Amino acid sequence: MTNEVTTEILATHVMELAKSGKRLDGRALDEYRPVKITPGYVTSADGSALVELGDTKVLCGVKLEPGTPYADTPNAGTLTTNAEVVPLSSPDYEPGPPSPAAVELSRVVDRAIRAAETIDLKELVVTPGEKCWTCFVDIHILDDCGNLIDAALLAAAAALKNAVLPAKRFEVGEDSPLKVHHIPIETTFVRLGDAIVVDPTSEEEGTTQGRLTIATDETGNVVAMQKGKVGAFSPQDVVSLVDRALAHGNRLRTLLPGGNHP
Amino acid sequence: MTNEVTTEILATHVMELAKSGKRLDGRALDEYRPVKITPGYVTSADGSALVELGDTKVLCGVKLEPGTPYADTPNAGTLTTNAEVVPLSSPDYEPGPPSPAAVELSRVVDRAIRAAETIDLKELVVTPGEKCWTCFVDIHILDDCGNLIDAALLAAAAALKNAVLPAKRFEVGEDSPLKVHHIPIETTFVRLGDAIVVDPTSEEEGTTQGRLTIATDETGNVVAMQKGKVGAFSPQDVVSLVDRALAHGNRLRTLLPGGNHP
Amino acid sequence: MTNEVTTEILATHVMELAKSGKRLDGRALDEYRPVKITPGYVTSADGSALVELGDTKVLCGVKLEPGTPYADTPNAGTLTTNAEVVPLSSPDYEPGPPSPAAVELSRVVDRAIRAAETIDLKELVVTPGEKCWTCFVDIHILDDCGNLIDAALLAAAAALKNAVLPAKRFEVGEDSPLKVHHIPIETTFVRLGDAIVVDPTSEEEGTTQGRLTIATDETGNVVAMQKGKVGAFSPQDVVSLVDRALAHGNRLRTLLPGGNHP
Amino acid sequence: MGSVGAKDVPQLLDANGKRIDGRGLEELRPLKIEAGVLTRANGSAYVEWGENKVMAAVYGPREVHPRHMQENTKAVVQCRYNMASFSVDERKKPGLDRRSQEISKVISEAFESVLFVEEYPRTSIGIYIEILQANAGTRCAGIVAASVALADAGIPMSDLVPAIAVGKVGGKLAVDLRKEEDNYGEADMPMALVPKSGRLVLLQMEGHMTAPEMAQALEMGVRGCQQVYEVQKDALKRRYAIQRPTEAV
Amino acid sequence: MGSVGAKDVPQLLDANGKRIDGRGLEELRPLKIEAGVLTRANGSAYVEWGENKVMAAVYGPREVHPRHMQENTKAVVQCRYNMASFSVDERKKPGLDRRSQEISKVISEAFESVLFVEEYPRTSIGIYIEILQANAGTRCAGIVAASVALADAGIPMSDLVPAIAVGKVGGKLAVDLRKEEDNYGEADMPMALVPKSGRLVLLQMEGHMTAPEMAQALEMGVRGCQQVYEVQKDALKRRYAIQRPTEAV
Amino acid sequence: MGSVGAKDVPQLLDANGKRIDGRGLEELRPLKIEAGVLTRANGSAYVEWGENKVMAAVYGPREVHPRHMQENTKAVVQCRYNMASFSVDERKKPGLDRRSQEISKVISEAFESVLFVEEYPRTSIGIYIEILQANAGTRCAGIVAASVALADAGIPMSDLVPAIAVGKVGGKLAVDLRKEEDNYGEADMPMALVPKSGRLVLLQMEGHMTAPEMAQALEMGVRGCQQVYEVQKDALKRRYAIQRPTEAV
Repeated sequence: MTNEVTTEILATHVMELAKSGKRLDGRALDEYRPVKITPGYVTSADGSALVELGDTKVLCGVKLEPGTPYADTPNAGTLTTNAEVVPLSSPDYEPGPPSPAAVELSRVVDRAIRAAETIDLKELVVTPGEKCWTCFVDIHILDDCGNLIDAALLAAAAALKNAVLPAKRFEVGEDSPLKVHHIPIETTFVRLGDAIVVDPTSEEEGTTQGRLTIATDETGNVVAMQKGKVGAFSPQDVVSLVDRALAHGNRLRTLLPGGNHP
Repeated sequence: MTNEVTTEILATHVMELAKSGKRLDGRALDEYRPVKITPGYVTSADGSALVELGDTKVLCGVKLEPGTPYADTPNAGTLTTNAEVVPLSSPDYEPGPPSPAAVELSRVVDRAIRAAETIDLKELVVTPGEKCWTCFVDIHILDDCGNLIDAALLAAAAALKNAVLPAKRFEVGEDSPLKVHHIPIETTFVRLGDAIVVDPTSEEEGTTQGRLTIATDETGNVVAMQKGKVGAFSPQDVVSLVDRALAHGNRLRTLLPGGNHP
Repeated sequence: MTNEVTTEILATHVMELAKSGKRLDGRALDEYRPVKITPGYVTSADGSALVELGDTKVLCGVKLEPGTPYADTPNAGTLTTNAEVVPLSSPDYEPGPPSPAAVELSRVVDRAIRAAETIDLKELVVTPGEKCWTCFVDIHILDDCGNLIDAALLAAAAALKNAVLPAKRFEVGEDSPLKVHHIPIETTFVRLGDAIVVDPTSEEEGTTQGRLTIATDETGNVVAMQKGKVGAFSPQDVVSLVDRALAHGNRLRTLLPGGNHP
Repeated sequence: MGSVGAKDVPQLLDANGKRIDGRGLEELRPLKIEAGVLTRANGSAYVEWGENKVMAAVYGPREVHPRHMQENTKAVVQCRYNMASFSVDERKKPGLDRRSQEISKVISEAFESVLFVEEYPRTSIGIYIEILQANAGTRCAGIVAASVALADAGIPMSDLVPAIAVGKVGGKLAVDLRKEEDNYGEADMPMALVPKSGRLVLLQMEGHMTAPEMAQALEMGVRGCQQVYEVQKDALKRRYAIQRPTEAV
Repeated sequence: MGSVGAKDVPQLLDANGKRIDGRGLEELRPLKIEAGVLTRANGSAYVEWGENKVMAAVYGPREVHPRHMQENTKAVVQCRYNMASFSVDERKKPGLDRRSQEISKVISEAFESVLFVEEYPRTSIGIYIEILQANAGTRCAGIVAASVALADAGIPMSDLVPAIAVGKVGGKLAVDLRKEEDNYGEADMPMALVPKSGRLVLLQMEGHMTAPEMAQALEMGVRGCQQVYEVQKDALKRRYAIQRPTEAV
Repeated sequence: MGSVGAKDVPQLLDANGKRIDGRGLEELRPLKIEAGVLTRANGSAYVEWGENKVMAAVYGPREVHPRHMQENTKAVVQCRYNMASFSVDERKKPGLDRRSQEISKVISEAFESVLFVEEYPRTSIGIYIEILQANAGTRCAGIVAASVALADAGIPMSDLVPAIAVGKVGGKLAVDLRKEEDNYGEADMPMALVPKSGRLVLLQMEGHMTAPEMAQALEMGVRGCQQVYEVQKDALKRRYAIQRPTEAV
């Protein structure tokens, strides 16, 4: 009961702040928390990056291994994106199979990488129909202080830019950097009453009346979207959020090692 | 508690009706509900049929795909029967792995198809020990108003009769109808006190003191049986139910597209 | 509640007995229960043994089947040890995936077999990198009256000594006995206050303040150890228990068919 | 969008700007809805939309199982979107894969946005969608069916929820994609609308669209949803027309 | 029945009408039963029947786990029939496959038919059957063992439950099939009898039988069950004989 | 110990008795510990030990889920040791394999031996260890991190728990093995010590050691643990030093 009461009080407070253009942590409605990216954090991976988005901490490791192309795409390598939401990351973790939120997180990040054609799967074929590289993008959530989606895709993008094809280890040639073609950035907004804020903290996520994630690439395209949580957005909301997302995307992309260009 | 009381009252009522040769829905003790079979209901399957047995609705789709023979039967294709009891079909569904009743349903239908030699698995071999057709008989329960077993086998038999080997899609020759050799029909009885009624509704199933399913083929053989639920049958009961099952089988078989002959 | 009270009373009693050098079943602190080994108990296995350690009953069956070497050990066959703790064996069984205790049991037995090099996996290769024998050591717990670890490894060792490579069945030559090189024996101790007793019963296991298992081979080496349960041992404890374990190992090894030598 | 490394890519628009099945860019596939098709469910609906065949059932408000998922201040909305193994070309393993789990989640959230969940604390409302035959747009067809099933079950909600996908094929925006257009087109954007409020409760997108294209696609989607909405209302009218005489007996 | 596409089919009846192991058509394999073989279980029994080796244990009536499976008006009977991985020629993956789940279900129902479950509401009676070595007829051997284990546990029931399979080999009906007869015969029909009532609580069948054959097979099965019943009662007598002196001490 | 049938075995000790990375036999790899690195957890610590990178978090004492695991007389200590899929050379499938389950069990028991669990009945203390980068000795690094995280969470315990592995390489005993030494050495013995009592709460071993070697290895391990203990205490001092000024504001 206490829990429900305090949740209610916090929600009301967050909403009233938003009405007057303010947020719990003092940010402007359209302001991200500080971003810190540490590429190459884990040397056991073929590519990796630790991303800190405010207090949110996400680690991504990329592994490249020999595999077999799918029967219906003999000329393409394969890509698997997985987000592990481990009990270390928040008190809300529940044991059992991955929660719907964890599955959504994996899929939303995966969709942005695929839709943006971040890597060209055709370049991962070794022998058509027989041998290819399998690219595993594994995201490990360490500290969930809100907005896992944006942090996870930043980590994935940085880890892919950092990755090396370990051809030597598998005796199929010399090592070479993994080619990264486009960099998708996801920008997540939540509605708090009439206000719509970017990069929500976990407190703001608990209060939200709808979440919208917009993935954009460096050419000015929207490549993926995901509305989540209970709540609704008008088409006009979406149009204006697309503009905000494009601007955030361009700025965040410059923070990646190697800058705005892939 | 209410639930247990109403269940108890309904059970008593069903039993008393049966004692005087009557049933809740006005049928005779040895009468089936109306049967409607719609073959080819789903075009994404290689064979399919929707079966309506009174208000019970069951959809079967057959899929044929290239596979590998089992090591101990190199000269035979493979057959897999699966019944999906989905939560859409009844308020009694429980989440988790398939219930014992769902597993029994799959296996009892599978057993009848195999024992009757409905299809000749040897005809599904392409290259002995190497390549064969895998036949998936998938049964989707849509509305469980009782007697799923009989409805499911009717749907499976009609779907198999409706099936085409998609040789062209897999580039192994021209399409041809799947050969169906024998048609098993399952007839299910439940004991209500001293009476034994055929084709039980879900209310009757909730009251039963034993269930007996008898599968017969068009040559007059019994090919499979399954006693289920708490309760017992005397050998004399079984002998007389075999006769009733043979009669019902012959009639139901005529309702299948293509009639009594396979 | 009653349960907790009686558990408490039994624990106190067991501890007080131990303080004066006594045990519930009259044994000395360093005395094993009677051991009975029946090799070849199950003819469907390629090797088997039933072990009775007091009232504890454990059955092990070894199966040898053709398989493929692991990529990183092309010159070795494979070994899999699994302990099935089935609900028949004790009232404490809980449904679901294997309990942590069951997983530990499998792994502790497996570790002793591997570390002692009981069988030489290189001798199980048929064609390097392509074909090998897979050795399954399956342990079935029938009656858990304490000290499953020691009983399980005794059963595994006896079953391996009893095993025959079924080359004929798989058409790869003539049958021959599986070569057993070293015989590990595990000796398990539990602390009861200041006393440390060997071969605990289930009552003693419920009371324990720490468990230590020491596996030794016939050459006088310690090959594996596992401290388990809540509680602690000093390094001096460990040193003296190693001596006790070596002595028990030498005696128990003589009870195996074929005696002390592999 | 699944075209990477695939063998043959079909032409999606002909010289006259007609689509692969002859439709215009804003033309829907034939849509048929029937309410009240199942006996055991509290509400149900069947939808045929082009070559999609979808069944939806609603159970509740009822007790929550397992109990610890119960919420003290509202009903729990549990949607399960499931594809029959034979609903697609290559047989699908039975059960919910990750795609189905994600769709189940976003549909649950879409409906919780229109249901008066606070009025049914400690209960669950189960929404079950079975895709029997699939040809692109199944999540939209599922929402359309579920929405009618909820109404058929008599569960109060602020509005029916029509849904449609808008996509980009051969460089042009088009509504209600079919399979080839979904596989080889440049973008796919499913959406679900609350007509009375004009707001979207479901919105997903994958592919490539510029900001102006997005604005136009949203408008086309809203118009498409309005058409679907009429068919939904019509199905419910027919359903009530059938029920009334029966009740009069 | 598993003969489709197999390589060699053995001859199941010789010129003198004797079966592959020399038995006559109504002759049982050697059957040995021992009650009270396990310490932890409330009741137990071990059965050797031909080359089958089966252990059964009974726990209960006791608290139900998980709690929500508890029933207010009766005991829950939970049977688990499980095969050891090494009990068959080709190693079986540990755990319950669908066959074992089905057998567990029909055995649970068979025993619930003879147990006075209404006298133990809110409890469970666990019946655990482990097949240690298998050679056709394991479900019958399991029922025979479990039945003695239930008696050994002192759980009241209306009667012991003997069981046997009747089959068709080389065109003739025969009881208590062994592996080759089961694999290559024309029919297999396991049944479990309540001798006092003359009724069957388990009955399954697969293969081909005419109606007259079925009638005859049922009669042969009942006679077979009567023989098994005697061995069961004898095992319990020996068990009680052993217990009494011990208790006197 | 995983060397059976492998291709190349490296030389683990050079002519001067130096190890593969130049260390002496009783020399530890560089060890860095930072406490209080996570925001959501009640306590946390990060450990870099040679090429191991390990994060630990502690939650609790808090309510037990699922409820039936609750104990009336003490807190339940639940440790979960998990390896990130990219922490090892060949990608590991996500989730707990049997090795991780076993390690989780023995670490749980080690910590329950020093925690005052009777003071927190009906609660759980969750200890979560994530191996982010692995190079032998991860369970010891995990215990070292978890121990500091428990202190950071303010959960009373009788002592910090340092841990280290002692092994045998090239015929000599050596502490704190790295990957090649673990793979190709003759023995590996991880242990965890309670310095105040001088007792071991975790002890495992695999390989070959004589009784005198074992005695010597235990002594080396105790000395190694003492060194680790100092680094743990130092990390906590730094943590408190950071917290105090903040609190003063």
